[in-house]
Amino acid sequence: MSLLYVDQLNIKLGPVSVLKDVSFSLQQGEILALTGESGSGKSMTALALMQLLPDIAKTDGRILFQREDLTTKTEKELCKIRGSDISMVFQEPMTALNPVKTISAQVSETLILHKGETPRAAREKAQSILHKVGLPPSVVPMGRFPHELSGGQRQRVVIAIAVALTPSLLIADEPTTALDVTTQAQILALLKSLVKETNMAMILITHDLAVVANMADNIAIMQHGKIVEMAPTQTLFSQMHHPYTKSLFAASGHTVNLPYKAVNADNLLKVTHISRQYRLPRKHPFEATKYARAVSDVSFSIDHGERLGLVGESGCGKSTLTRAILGLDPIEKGTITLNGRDVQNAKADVRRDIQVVFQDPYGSFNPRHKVSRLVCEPYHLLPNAPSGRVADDKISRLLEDVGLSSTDKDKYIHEFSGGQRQRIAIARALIIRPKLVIFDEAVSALDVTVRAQILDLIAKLAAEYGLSYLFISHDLAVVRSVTDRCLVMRDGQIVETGRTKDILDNPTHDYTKKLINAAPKLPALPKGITAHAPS
Amino acid sequence: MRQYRSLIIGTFLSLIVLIAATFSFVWIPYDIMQLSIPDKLQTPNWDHFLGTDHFGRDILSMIMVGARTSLAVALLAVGIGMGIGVPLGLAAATRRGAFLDEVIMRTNDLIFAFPSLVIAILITALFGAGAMNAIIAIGIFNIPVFARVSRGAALSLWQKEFILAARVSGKSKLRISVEHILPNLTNLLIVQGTIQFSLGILAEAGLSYVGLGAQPPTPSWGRMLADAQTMVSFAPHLALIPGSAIILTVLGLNLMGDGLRDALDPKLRKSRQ
Amino acid sequence: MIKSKKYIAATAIALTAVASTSFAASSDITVAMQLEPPHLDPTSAAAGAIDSVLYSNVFEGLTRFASDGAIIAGLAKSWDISAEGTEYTFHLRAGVQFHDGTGMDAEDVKFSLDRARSEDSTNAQKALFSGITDVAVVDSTTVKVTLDKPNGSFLFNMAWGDAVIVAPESIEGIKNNPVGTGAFKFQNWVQGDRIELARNDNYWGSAPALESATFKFISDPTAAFAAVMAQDVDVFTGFPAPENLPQFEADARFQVLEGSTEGETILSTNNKMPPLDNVKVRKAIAHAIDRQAIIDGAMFGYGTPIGTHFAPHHPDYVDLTGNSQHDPELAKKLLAQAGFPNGFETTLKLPPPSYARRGGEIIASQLRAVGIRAKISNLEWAQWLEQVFRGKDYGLSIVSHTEPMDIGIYARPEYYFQYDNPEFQALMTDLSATTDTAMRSEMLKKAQNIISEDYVNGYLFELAFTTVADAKVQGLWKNSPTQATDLTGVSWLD
Amino acid sequence: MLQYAFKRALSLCLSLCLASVVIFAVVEIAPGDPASFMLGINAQPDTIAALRAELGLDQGKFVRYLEWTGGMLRGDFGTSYTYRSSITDMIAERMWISLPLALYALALSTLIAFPVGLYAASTRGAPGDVAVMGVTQLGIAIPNFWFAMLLVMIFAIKLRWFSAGGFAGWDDGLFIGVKSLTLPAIALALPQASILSRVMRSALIETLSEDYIRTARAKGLSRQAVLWRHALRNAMIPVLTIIGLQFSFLMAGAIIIEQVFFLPGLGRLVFQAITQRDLIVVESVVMLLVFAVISVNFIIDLAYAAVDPRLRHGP
Repeated sequence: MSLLYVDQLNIKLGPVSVLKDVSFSLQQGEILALTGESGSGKSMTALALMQLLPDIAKTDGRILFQREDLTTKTEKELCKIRGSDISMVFQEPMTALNPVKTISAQVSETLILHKGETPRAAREKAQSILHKVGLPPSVVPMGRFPHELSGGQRQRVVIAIAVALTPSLLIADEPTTALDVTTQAQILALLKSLVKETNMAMILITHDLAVVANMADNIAIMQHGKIVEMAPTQTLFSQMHHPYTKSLFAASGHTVNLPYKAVNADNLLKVTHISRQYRLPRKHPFEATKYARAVSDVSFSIDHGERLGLVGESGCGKSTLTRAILGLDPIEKGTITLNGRDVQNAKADVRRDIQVVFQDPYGSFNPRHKVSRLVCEPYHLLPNAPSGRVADDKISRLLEDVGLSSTDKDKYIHEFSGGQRQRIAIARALIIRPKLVIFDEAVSALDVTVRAQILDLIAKLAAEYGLSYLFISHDLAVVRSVTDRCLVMRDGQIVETGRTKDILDNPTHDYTKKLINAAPKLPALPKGITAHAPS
Repeated sequence: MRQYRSLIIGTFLSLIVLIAATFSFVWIPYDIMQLSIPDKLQTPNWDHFLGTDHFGRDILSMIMVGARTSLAVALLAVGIGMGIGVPLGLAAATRRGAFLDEVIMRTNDLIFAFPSLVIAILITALFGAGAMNAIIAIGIFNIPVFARVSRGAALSLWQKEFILAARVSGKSKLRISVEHILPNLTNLLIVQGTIQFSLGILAEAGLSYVGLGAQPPTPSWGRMLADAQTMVSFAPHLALIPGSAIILTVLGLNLMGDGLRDALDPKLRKSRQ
Repeated sequence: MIKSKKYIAATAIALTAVASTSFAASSDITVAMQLEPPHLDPTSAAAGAIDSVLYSNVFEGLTRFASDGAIIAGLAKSWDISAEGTEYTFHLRAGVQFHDGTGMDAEDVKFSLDRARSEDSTNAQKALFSGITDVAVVDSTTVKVTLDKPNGSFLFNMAWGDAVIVAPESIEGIKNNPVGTGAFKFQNWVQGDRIELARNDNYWGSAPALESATFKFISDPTAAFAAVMAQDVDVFTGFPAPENLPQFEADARFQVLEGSTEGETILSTNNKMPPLDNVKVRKAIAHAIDRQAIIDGAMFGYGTPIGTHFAPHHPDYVDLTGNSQHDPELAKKLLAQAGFPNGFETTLKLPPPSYARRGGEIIASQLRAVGIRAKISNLEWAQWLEQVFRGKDYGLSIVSHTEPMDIGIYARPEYYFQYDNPEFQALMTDLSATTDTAMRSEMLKKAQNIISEDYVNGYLFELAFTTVADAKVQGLWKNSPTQATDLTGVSWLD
Repeated sequence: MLQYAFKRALSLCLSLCLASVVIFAVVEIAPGDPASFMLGINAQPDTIAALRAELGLDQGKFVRYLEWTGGMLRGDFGTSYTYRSSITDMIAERMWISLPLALYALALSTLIAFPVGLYAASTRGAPGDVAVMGVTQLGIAIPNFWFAMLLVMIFAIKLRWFSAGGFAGWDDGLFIGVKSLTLPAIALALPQASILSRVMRSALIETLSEDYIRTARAKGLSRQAVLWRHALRNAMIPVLTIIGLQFSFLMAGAIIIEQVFFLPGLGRLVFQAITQRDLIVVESVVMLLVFAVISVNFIIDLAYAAVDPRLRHGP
């Protein structure tokens, strides 16, 4: 008999059906991956297993855990199971810990709660558990508060809480999504070793197929609240059946059709020895002010028609650099010129040559304006901006160029999906035909299939418009596919630069190597899965 | 429907008051300028639905005209608060951490540090009791409220990418404030405005109660309460009626404010689904 | 269990409330009044509240007011007046002691009078002493006061609270620790709440029945009502809310004393401000006013209508209310004759007392009926003094003139109603030089007629002085010839 | 932590300096002369001048400002114009009423609000929650002076459980003193309790939607346990803010309530002083109240840091 058997699980939130006939089972020591795009019902499944669904949820079906149906248990019984037999690790380590309690207290709490340990004994056990998840007291004292820890360390604390009582089942809901690749690799390794060590079962929920490939024994693909396909990992990779599975895999390994373009050394943007630092808060009032360097002596250039990538983990100085190039924030040293003219304190005639596409499709638009007004906002930079019919026509044409309909211009932004919004953002960036576009993590927030479409669009527009752009991303695969040349940035400095292909295939700098090794890889795709985006 | 319960009840109550106030311009049951001592202190009856006061005036008419005073004072006070506070808050938000921001926010803190009621009494007592000074006194304390609220919201908006996009489009901070920030504050300002409005009505009642609000013969609910105070023991309706009018109005506005916040806040709306 | 605990607590509270009130009887008394004295020196402030607590209880003058308003002997047991009427020789009582044990003698009298009339005096009624040219100590119990001219009201002036005898030894601390010669000693002052007095066992006169007295200050009329109803206080002098009096009258636990005061409540008129400088306009106003409605509406029936500036209980009073009968038609006609057929606009500035605030609303309504639009503004006393009294920036006002025998103010053209009538001024000069009672009476009657017929002010009513007391308290002053709460004759009925 | 405290203390001092200037300026430009007020309508001009000199009102404004602030630094507020006694003593005496009253009301308000807020938050959406929140809406809408009038009518005049007002003093024992502050404290506390319960409820509900609450639930904590062990402390920040605001409101805002119950507290003192143009008392009391507000905010800021470790090092 399996450890967990989910039988025909249906869940409705009010009128909305979020899980439909979900069935699967899980053995001791097995890792099951639940994967799918946002809204597919992955997380809802996890919450259903924990019986932590919202109050309005209506459950139908059975969840047999160690032969007992969790859906019929009382709250009191469930409290005994949660944390001791079934545990959960959540996505966002920054918010998953109580900010006002020490990590020791938060780990001990589970022990005190379920085992009735004395606070002192619990504390000692907590210490050994924290040690086990890679937080020895010598590195991270137990009295620390969550805000004093890095993201990876916090996620280790969350894991420590979850495995404190060696549960039979661990549910990890996107445990590494919020983390950098190098940290992600460590956390995944930790989870894997814990499973192995304690022989617990784990459900790993993730949108990232590459992660799944290296971790899971079985994979379940979810779409619209249903499991559309489920199979052992190797089997699934070699012979997938469901069209959605195929399209998902296709999108994940998607590369765009953007032939390398050699350019002559004709600088469009020239960044010379720029530095920018931030003042750190003083520990006591008479201390000398200390500074943190966000960007330190960075130089590079983008030529006309060049597509440059910038890779780096969070906090490496990418955004500071972007803001400096856009002329939004001042720099302390160095110069940034566009076509030989300084962008700092630049007038409209310089600024009109740079536009930007941001990461967050939801925060990039004023919700109170219509698309037509949103798209033509950069017209502000033109001395004789088109208006009336002319402008209307331009907007219509551009919307069609980015794959939307011209009638969309009279809609408000909330009527669009995330992918459509990114298209509108690109339209906005292109409307005044800038010489340089900055894509600031422009596809990071998108689901894989949508991401593939947007990357294709960027490639298409790059060809049609002859764009030069700076493409900033933490995702090496994406950078590989849409850039000619790339920079690797770390701690405010550029550590390696060169042709994208060369760098990614033969990295020279240790950091670049580490980055590439840490990135989870998809296995080779089976035949019949094209490398093109699903339409 | 259930989620809009507050909004519906609140709007209904507020509308009654608003209609009574507006209607009083056209018609009131009795002329309240005409005192009629022999008719004084009648309990509610068919001639006077809510009875008469110590001067023989019709209380229903007084309540209707008094609603006008209460609403006008509170509305203008909110107007002062918004008119001055919002631009200050927006300006402070554009220069986060800079001198201007510091000056504006420290001044705000300073005003907050003053005991509002005492200062309102001081202002009206020193510069003369009357509706205008009451408006100013209440209005002054609305300024930092609106400045703080709009600065806080504006600061988080300034972090939004659409604001960056507007800056990339070369728009000035002033223009962005007007074009992008302000429209996105309207919900918040409507909600805060409603709350301040109801607080304004309470403040006006308090000031009038100590004799520093609207001056006779202009009726005011607070002063009706003050006048009634010594007569509660033998004519309780004199205090109960204006008291109820204040409570229902403030209750209505508060419910409406809460309802509006729930209805306008997309975050709450989502969580309800 | 919880319920029964609550019950016990409630009962305990109720019991103590009853206990604390029933203890109060026999030898001590709690007297409440509306206003608290700003400080305790009757000789350097206008506040009537000081006299209300201290006059005749703690401080005494050479002469004093009796409860009927007559002037009787005080610290001076007798006096001689020279034939020309300019020399007063006071014979002081012997063996009188201040509360600090020092003796009261002629030196103290000289000190008190000289202090009041000196250059840097801060006496609010300095005019009372203006005629004094010299104060001489004849012997330890005899003082001779010389006036520059005969003054018929000198003995009356010396009875005022502002003319009480103080000692140089204790003058320094008088504002917080008053030391006088009266039947009660000052004990304690909890500012904002109460003043406590105790019987002076060395009192020269007959010993009072009370051992101690507490004056409590309750400015809020509601609180006043509640305090009396709850019997937290035994006596409330000058009860501020006449509307509540019928309830006390109907309650056997209480007695209500309605007495007369020296307070002529008038519609003060700025005689220099057009169109109020026109006697026809003033007459029109007088006829527009319905006195009885004001007394009923503002004072709930308490108060005596007056037609001139004179206390009705005074033997020389003339009833001139007929000069200003309520007649709106006549008022309109007069206005038309004066050139204001459509009325005019003026200001009505009101000080805080409820007679003024309520009366003001009623008068404004009555004036509106004949076309006069009076814009009401409610002022604090300080503002009223500034704007109306000193600044003369007003059209109409309502105020009660509580000083006794103050018709003389009409002879002062700079006084705030700015009435300038040489005939009246001459009459007043003659009056002060006249000591013959019959002649004085004639002159006073004439004076009353002049101001009534000139409609200097609107004459409304004589303020009633209402005291609510426990039914068992006796010996309280019914009338109020001056602001005082004389406790020397008060006792509990057993 | 130390730096945080130091920074807050510095801004406290600055605010006090500014406040003193503002207060002095506002009060000094006010029309009305204390000397004329005191001497009444029959006073002669030379008498008034003599009194002005005696009060020191004939000196320049700047000199008087310096004297006033300098005195305050030494703990001496000067001498009242009308009462002619030490303002420090007057304030000290009234403080013994205002402070206990404020604390009493605050304690009542907190004691009512905490359970009510907790109850409402834990039964969110249930009839009990709706009913309790309805009552608090009403509580906020009721003017406290009107509520005070009702309390006097019912408990003092009809039932005669409490005295209608006045303050018996602390000399006769704690019970008597507390008793005479009970009705005013209730009148002050109920509307405040309504506000506080609502804040408490919404802060708790907001906290309950945080990720770490889910973590705690996944640990096996029951809803109640989560509420107590995790939500409560995190919800304290907004609640503390309101408690701080309420304390300052209760110190000064009691002015009308003190009027209704004729309590000789600070509020009554300042009200009386305003009407009597006892400017120096007005200035001093307002200054003291500002000082109280600012200090309470300072304490609240420190309390934040105690509650939330993230603030201990922050800017």
